[in-house]
Amino acid sequence: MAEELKPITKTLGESLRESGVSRRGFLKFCSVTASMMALPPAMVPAIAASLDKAKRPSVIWLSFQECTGCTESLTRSHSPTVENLIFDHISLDYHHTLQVASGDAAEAAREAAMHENEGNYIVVVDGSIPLANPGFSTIAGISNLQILEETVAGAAAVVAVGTCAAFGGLPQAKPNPTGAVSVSDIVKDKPVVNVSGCPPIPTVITGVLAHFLTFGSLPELDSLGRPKVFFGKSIHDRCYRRPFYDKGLFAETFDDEGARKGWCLYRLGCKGPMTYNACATAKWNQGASWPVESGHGCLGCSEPNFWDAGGFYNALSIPDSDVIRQAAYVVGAGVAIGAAAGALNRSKQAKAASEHETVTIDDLDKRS
Amino acid sequence: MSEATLERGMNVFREQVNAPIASFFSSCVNCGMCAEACLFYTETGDPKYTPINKLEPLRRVWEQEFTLWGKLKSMLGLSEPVTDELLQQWEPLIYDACTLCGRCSMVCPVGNDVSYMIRHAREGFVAAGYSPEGMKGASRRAVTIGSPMGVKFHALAAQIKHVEADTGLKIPVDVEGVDYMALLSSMEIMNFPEYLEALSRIFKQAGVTWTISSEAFEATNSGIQIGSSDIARVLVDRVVVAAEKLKVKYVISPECGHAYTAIRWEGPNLIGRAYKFKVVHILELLDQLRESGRLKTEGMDETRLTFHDPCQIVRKGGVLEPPRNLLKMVASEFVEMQDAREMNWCCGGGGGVSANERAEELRLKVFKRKKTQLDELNVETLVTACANCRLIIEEGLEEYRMEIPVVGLTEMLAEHLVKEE
Amino acid sequence: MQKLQDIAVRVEGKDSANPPVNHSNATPVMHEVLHSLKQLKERGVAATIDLKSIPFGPGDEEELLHHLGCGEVSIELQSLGKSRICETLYPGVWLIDHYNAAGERVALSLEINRVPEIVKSQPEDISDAIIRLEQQLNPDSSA
Amino acid sequence: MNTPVEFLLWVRGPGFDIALVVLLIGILIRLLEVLILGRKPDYSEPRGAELGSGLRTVITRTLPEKGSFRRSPFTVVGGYIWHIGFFISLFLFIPHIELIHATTGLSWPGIASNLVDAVAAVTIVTLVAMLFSRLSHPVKRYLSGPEDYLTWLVTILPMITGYLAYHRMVDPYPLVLGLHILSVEILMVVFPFTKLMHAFTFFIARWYNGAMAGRRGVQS
Repeated sequence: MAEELKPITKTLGESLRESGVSRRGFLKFCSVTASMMALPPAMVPAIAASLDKAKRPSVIWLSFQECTGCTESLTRSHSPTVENLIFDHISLDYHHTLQVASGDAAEAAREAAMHENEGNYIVVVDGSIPLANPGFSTIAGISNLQILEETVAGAAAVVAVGTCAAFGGLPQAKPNPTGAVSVSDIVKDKPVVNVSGCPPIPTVITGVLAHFLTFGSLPELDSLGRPKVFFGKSIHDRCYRRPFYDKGLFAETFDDEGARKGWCLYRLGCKGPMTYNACATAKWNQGASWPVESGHGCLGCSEPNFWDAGGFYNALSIPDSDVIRQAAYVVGAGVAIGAAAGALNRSKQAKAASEHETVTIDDLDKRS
Repeated sequence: MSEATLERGMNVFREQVNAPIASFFSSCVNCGMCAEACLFYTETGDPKYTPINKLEPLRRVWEQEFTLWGKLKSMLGLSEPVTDELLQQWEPLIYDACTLCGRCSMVCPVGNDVSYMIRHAREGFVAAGYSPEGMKGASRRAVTIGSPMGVKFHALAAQIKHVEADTGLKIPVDVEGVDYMALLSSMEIMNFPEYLEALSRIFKQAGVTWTISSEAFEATNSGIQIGSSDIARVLVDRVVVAAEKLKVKYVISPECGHAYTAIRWEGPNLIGRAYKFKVVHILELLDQLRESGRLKTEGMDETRLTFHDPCQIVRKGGVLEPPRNLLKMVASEFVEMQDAREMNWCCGGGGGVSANERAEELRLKVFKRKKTQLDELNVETLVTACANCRLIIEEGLEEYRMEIPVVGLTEMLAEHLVKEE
Repeated sequence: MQKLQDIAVRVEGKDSANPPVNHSNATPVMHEVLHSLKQLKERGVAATIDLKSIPFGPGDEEELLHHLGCGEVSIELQSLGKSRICETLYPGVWLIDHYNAAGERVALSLEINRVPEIVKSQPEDISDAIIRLEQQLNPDSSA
Repeated sequence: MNTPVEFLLWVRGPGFDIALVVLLIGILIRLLEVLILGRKPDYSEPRGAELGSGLRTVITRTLPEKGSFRRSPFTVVGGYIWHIGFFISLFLFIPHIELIHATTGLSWPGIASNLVDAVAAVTIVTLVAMLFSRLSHPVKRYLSGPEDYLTWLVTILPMITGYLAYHRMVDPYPLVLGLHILSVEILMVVFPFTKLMHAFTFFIARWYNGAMAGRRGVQS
């Protein structure tokens, strides 16, 4: 039994060669990986050198308050062969949806993986953790919080996949009935990588794993714990519709002339300017398209609180004030107070005039 | 006997705050550009002479009593009140260092009429008992004797006799029903009797019917200078009563700057009604006579000369073209100063400063401005149309050892009158 | 099931009724290609541009590939799926188009080089080839 | 308000409402306080008409009198640059026009964002220079009190935060966008209670100046 669970010690290079992949094929794999990690092509030789020696890491995937959309994103829309290579070379030891084992056996697999790879395994989390009542979400009778704390204790790093795990997501949306929190709200002593998005872009998930596999370390992160290579630029800055924004050409409705001509969707509530993600380059569905290209504004799904950030069809920087509609009242109040203040001034002036004591040449001096 | 008190002054300040003043204080952003328009700043470099700064006491009254926000601030004890000490400290700024020339009002980018506010602020200073001794004395003499310099009618009568003897022309006194009643300034009576002579000769030639009133011959108004409407009203009233008694159509304001402001612009508002006569400045009248061909001159003065615009007549009086039209009749080498007409620099003695002995040193210092203007032109003669300017400039020229004769425009015209056969 | 790439996406401006929509992201890439080509000539420095990292608008990629065209050399690799490599109309500019075993594009890049690196036989593969060839020639010596 | 997005939502929601109400009511109070004071009738015989002269001065005072320009070129030129720059940044930047469009329905063409960016940079530099001038010029230093520095601060803050937001120099973006909106709200709240009101009252001040001079036959 212990023999079977022993981690595979062969490097990625060795195992690829054994399965009959030529060096040329390996190089193709490396350039695809570089592209996936959004690293410049000049990095390919370095990637090749690292991958050659890369060891297979153990991955434990925990699912909490989630919708399985993140797993769907990862598994459904993939370019199988190459990414399978990544998955072939990580040891996905625990994943509710994907693993064959169930019940006690499943939990035993998790515990075994944790034990065998103490200090070296990666924990991937999708879904938020309810704190209001641990009973809101349990696995095998164990609360999400407990599982997370237990599992993370021996991990090398945590990858919070999806906006729920990264920032609390939908469960945390007002009024947050379950008291949902993100992974980084709980895990403070391990590196946490947030791969936000609802769902996250599949190649971004694999890209982060590939980075860990390749370099044995985590990529550089932004202030929200997201890998800079994918989240370093806003949707707006990379949007092909940006020139229309700069020219002030906006679609007003989803079926007007501007919409047909592909003008900027800012007025339709596009959150591109405040959203950081790789959609504009990575795109979705094997590069077929992405929301803005298909004519709908960005929802800002990779940002914290995006559910509560006003309406999806209201631009975020624009005050949703209805004061203008109530301007009559405001102006009325202003005029009323102003008129009162003005009347006070006038009566003060008049009072002063009525109390005026005529100045004569006899009272130019001050008696002192 | 009543006395000046801070309370009386504060009450008067409150009376003065009106929409223009409130809009001016609301608009000031302390850009400091008015300083550069004021000769008291440009010639001393002392920032306390910045025009808008001279209004700090009135500004406080406006802010603390006429704005909601200011009332709140003073309730919370966040603002400094107007005190006797403040007024005492500001008195030299508002009296010694402002000639009410109004140049700053022309440059303020937000449009503040600073000199208008100073004129109003002085009302409060007088009522609170903070005005210069020299101006108090002038006011007392004006009210009790009839002239700030203490000139009584018998002194004028003596001058009239001299002029009549010199010219052989009769100077009409207290004649009813004529067209014009001429006013004189004490300075003209005492220092420049040439003016009276010039008037009689010009009017004779032009066939103007005129008179002098023995009851109200004095044009100057110390009340306007010290800034007391109450005193100014007494003085203006004398002129109005006399003019309406003599049933003249016009009252002629003489070659004196603030006299014109007093009788032309402030007078009707002091007595609270329009006059039954019109007020013309002597230069306006002469220009009308020139236009209608009744003023005939001969010969041209060929010396290089320039014209000093008296602030109250030109910038604040609107008599811009007449002096130029008239000068061109008799002078071939007339040149304008660099800043002329409504942007001219003050002589330094207007707004009562000339009556304020305490201000003499400062006044002579800031005369450098005029000196510079004259140096730039290198003229042989300076013409002006205000007896006060004339005296101040003569003093200034003497101080700076410059030998440029100063001439009154009316006299100059009289000298070129066509000799009658 | 039909593949997503097969769904006909009509790019505005391709028909004569509508003027072409130029999202103008192809032009900067062409400039970069030109710059890299000069570098290759003057200093012998090769370069690669990952076209998947460019925020192309609809039609931009097609426009770029149309401009580059296909030149004298076409190479097809068969390793972990097919790869099409061709020299564009501009010698020294190679289009490298990687597919996976399912026939889906997994990478697309331009390499500015005399010969793309991936076309060259790799030392490891050559060593392997020597071993296999020796085995072929001396089947007995293999232990 | 624990997260930047919540902060942003507050400033663009209740915060903006409060600021707008204070601004509108405050301006009306200040204007009425001034206008209702009125002035006494003038019985002197006018030489010129008040209305036209007043209106002319409202416009002509926009250009400096040439002597003043010679004597304080920095104040004049600096004043022009930053006022114009501020107005370009405020009213010709497309997102601002969008904001006005969304709240009032009014709209007008903007100019290229990178041009606004350059203008904003010049404006900020000029405002800093104006502060140095205020601190060093004897007259300005003498006249200036806390209010002058406060108004300078609340004026430059929206420019700086806007610049930072546009260039995404502060992370995360909703925070800097929120700070930008907040700085504008501070400006809106401070506006009616300070000399920033000159933006409205200067029309009145110039009119009275021009009218009173015009009555005497002088174009001021």
